[in-house]
Amino acid sequence: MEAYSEKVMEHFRNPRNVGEIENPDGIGKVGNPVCGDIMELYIKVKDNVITDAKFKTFGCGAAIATSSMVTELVKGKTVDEAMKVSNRAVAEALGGLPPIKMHCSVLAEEALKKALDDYQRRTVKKLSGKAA
Amino acid sequence: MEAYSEKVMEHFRNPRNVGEIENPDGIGKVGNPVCGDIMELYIKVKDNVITDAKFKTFGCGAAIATSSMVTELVKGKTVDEAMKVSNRAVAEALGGLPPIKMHCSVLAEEALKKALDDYQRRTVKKLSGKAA
Amino acid sequence: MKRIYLDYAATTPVDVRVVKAMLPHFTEIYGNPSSLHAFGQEAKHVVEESRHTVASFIGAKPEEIIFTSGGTESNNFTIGGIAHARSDKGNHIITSRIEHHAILEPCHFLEKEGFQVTYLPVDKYGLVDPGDVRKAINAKTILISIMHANNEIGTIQPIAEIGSIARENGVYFHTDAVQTFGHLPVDVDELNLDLLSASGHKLYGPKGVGIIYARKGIRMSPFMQGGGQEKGRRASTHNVPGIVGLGKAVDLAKEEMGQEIEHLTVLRDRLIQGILNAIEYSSLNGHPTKRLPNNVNVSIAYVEGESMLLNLDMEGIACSTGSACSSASLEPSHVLTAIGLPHELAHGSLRFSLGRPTTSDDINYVLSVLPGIVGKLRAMSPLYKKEVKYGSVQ
Amino acid sequence: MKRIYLDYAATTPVDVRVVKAMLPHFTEIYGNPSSLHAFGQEAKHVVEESRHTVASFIGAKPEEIIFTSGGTESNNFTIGGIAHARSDKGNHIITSRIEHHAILEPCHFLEKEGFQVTYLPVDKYGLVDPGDVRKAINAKTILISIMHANNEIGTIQPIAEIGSIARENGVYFHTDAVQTFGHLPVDVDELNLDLLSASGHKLYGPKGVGIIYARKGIRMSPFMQGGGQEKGRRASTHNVPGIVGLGKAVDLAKEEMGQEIEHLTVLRDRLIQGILNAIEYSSLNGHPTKRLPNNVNVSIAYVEGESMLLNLDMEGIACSTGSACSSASLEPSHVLTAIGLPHELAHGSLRFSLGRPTTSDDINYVLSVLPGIVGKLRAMSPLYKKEVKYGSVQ
Ligand SMILES: Cc1ncc(COP(=O)(O)O)c(C=O)c1O
Ligand SMILES: Cc1ncc(COP(=O)(O)O)c(C=O)c1O
Repeated sequence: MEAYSEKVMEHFRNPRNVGEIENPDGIGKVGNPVCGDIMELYIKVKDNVITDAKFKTFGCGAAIATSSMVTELVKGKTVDEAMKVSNRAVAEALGGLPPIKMHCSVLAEEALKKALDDYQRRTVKKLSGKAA
Repeated sequence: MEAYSEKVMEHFRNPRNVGEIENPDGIGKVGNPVCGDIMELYIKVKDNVITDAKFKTFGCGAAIATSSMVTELVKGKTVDEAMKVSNRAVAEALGGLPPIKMHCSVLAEEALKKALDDYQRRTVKKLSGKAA
Repeated sequence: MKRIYLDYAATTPVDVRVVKAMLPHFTEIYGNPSSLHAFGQEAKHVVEESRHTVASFIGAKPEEIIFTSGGTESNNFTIGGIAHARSDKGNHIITSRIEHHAILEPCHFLEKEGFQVTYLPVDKYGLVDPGDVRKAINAKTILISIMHANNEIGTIQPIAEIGSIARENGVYFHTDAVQTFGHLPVDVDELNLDLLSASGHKLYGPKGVGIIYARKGIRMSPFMQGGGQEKGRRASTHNVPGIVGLGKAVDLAKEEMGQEIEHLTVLRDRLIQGILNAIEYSSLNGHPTKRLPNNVNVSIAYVEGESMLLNLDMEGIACSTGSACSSASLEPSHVLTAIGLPHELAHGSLRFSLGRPTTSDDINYVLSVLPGIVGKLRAMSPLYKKEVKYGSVQ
Repeated sequence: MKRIYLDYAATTPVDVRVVKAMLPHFTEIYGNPSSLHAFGQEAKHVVEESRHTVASFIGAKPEEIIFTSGGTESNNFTIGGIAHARSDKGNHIITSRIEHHAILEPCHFLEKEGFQVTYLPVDKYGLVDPGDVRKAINAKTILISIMHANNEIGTIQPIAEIGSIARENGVYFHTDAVQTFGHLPVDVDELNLDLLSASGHKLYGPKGVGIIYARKGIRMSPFMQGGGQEKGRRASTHNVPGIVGLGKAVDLAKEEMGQEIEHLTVLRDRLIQGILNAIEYSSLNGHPTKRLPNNVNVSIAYVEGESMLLNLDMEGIACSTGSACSSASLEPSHVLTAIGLPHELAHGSLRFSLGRPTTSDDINYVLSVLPGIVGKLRAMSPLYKKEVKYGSVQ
């Protein structure tokens, strides 16, 4: 295997935003035990801006580091901006990933997209609830 | 290749009976340049006893050592005794030969047999010449 | 930082006495053993001495030992060499699901060429059932290859028994002894072996050298062709320092193996018990007693192997994992799968393999560090949370 | 007794600076480069450093270098690996009659599998005619393998020219550079090479390690399978000290090659002239100038090579011969036969190969000893007697 970058190891050593958010505005759960990586991403949104993001991850060094990085990247971004955060952006922010670990960054992107979708579904629901 | 025995090296270093015999009673020539070994064996016979034996050899260490050894072995032997000197006997007297070099001892036996045959042919000729 | 190497099954340091034995063969006795002159014959002499040492160590004759470049070559050579030399006799090979990839991949390759391969299952401890071997043999079976001890979970197979079944049926029997050669007693006659593979760097010898034992009379297609070395079966200039080093490593093993087994078995069992006691939801992989004296393999539920490994590495402890995340295939270890571990537990495995220099303090250090790491990772793990909340059973 | 090694083409001593570079990798940086922990990553790092050194030495990229166990493996791997990977494209291979057996034997083997192999002739100097290569190419040709310089007679082939013909025709071109790597400048682009073999122990590096250069994009069937090392093309635990040693040997060659070529060329030509002057009926084999700087190969009529070799050895001089008597096949060297030498002269060949430590005194010593040995053996030779008597021409 290729060695991890300094940045990956730094995020792995001190992962940011570990945990769950009570009453989150969006949750994204991806992966399964078969492939060896499971990520849960929680977001809190206020006025269309992501005010908080947390994660729980079962997975390898890259899975933990990408989880940590993606939560860092999206905090303070608008939902639309966050939608544009790609797996490449996560990997780049980490100073690159070994080729066989790129799938971890894909997983992080998917978790984020799912959380954002979840947020949007809830908002629509809330809105239509109000309207009713 | 297997290394040569002490005895082989000793005979190779100081081959006995190198040379030709003037007016020999028997000559045995075997081998050819293709196979890389050529032996010429000369014998002098008196009262059916081999009184002298000499050789000339183009060939490897084993070829020279077996030539040397076979001349030593037959000197003083009767023609009948000499006929029984086998390639194994030559190889054994040399403390053994590497397997791929056993053919050299065969060559030495053949040279001896040829020289003895030659001697016997000449004797028959001489006798029949006398008889005539 | 304290650095503790517990990955001796991956490779060992070379014993300083081995290095010392090798040194003259780089710069002084440097001839090519195929050369006729004194430089060559000196080199040839030490190669043959080493061959003798290795042979007598396993109850074989010197001419039954072929020097190779390592365990992988020995395995590839044996599988391909026997299959191709005996294809007129049959096309069926029996092996197990938990062999090293250096056995399994050549077998897969032979399948493409039309050979038939039976991959025997193992029980939950990783044991092959000799009865299964017997049942699998048919008229076309030309080779059985079952490893002596597994490199991941340490389980030791009933080799003598399988060997006698092979012999009864006139089938060649090979064992991959890479993990046991120099660590456990091996006698080719007692174990009913026809062929055996071993590798230098697993017994404090050098990397890049190995052996095949092939019982007299066994024909094998050559693996490398060219210079006619090793009776035409394995060409290439002999790796003289490597071969000498292997010989010296065997000499040392002969002397020290007995006390090493005792020493390591005690430490092994302390580490196993220590982990099982200190860490909830942890379990031992492999057989509790039919096990390499130096092998500890545990699954720790709800956490993934590589992240434990990296955390241990950050604390100076080197070990290995069967997690998919450390392999290019993204599949967890075929061995852990074969013993029936669910994927989560296969992903959460750690192997600590002990060695001659391992001390009681090293074990204590691991036991002082590991629970904290597991705790930290479980706090991050979405699986742990649920299991603990909903009280699911392991 | 004075001992003079003049068999550097068979193998070289390991340079002390190379040994020094290797030493820490036996006992300190001993990890397995496939391991994820620090011990493994340190080892991986030095392997990649060495790969980089080797690559840049021949104008290649690091990922184009595959580490092997030596020249034989590199050759066997290339011939078999390309043939099997490209068998859908064609089944024809072009090589020469004077290749090393590590090329010829795998080719013979492929012929049994249905491949077609053209063995190009050479001229009396041992040169392949690039025109012959062009003529031999057909629609089914998948590989051309012509050695850079011959190990017996030292003749250097017109590699760049042959390479450009290969390229024009879209055929892969391989060279066995075992005798030139580290001794002559090699640039894979200038020489139009796609593949190249080299071996550590021919350039003052360790035995048991070699390389293949394989241009990016070239597919080869793997040679050893198991651990996935070398991008799945050559499994087995990396021989870290060997690989580091090879890298160091390349570093030294890079610095010292230039002056070594000058130094050796002078000594070579003195030895050649000295022998031809001192010994009647002696002749040079190989090309007078397109020749390895360290190679002297002569035929001495009416005497057999092994017996000269042994006599020289008794005087402390180590050299080699192409005589049949030193080979199991009882055939004289295929190279000497290919350049048209009659059997007698092929049997009477000696190769002196010079090396970095060779001095002018060494050459003088050979020249002082050899004529006496030849005289003694000719006195014993039934061929000499006749030739001299009947004045036959050589
Ligand atoms: C059981 C087993 N077989 C084969 C091998 C391969 O040996 P090597 O790496 O020396 O080629 C190993 C170790 O890597 C092993 O543990
Ligand atoms: C031209 C050539 N090719 C290949 C080889 C084989 O190399 P090795 O002995 O390292 O396998 C040699 C030397 O023996 C050689 O001279």
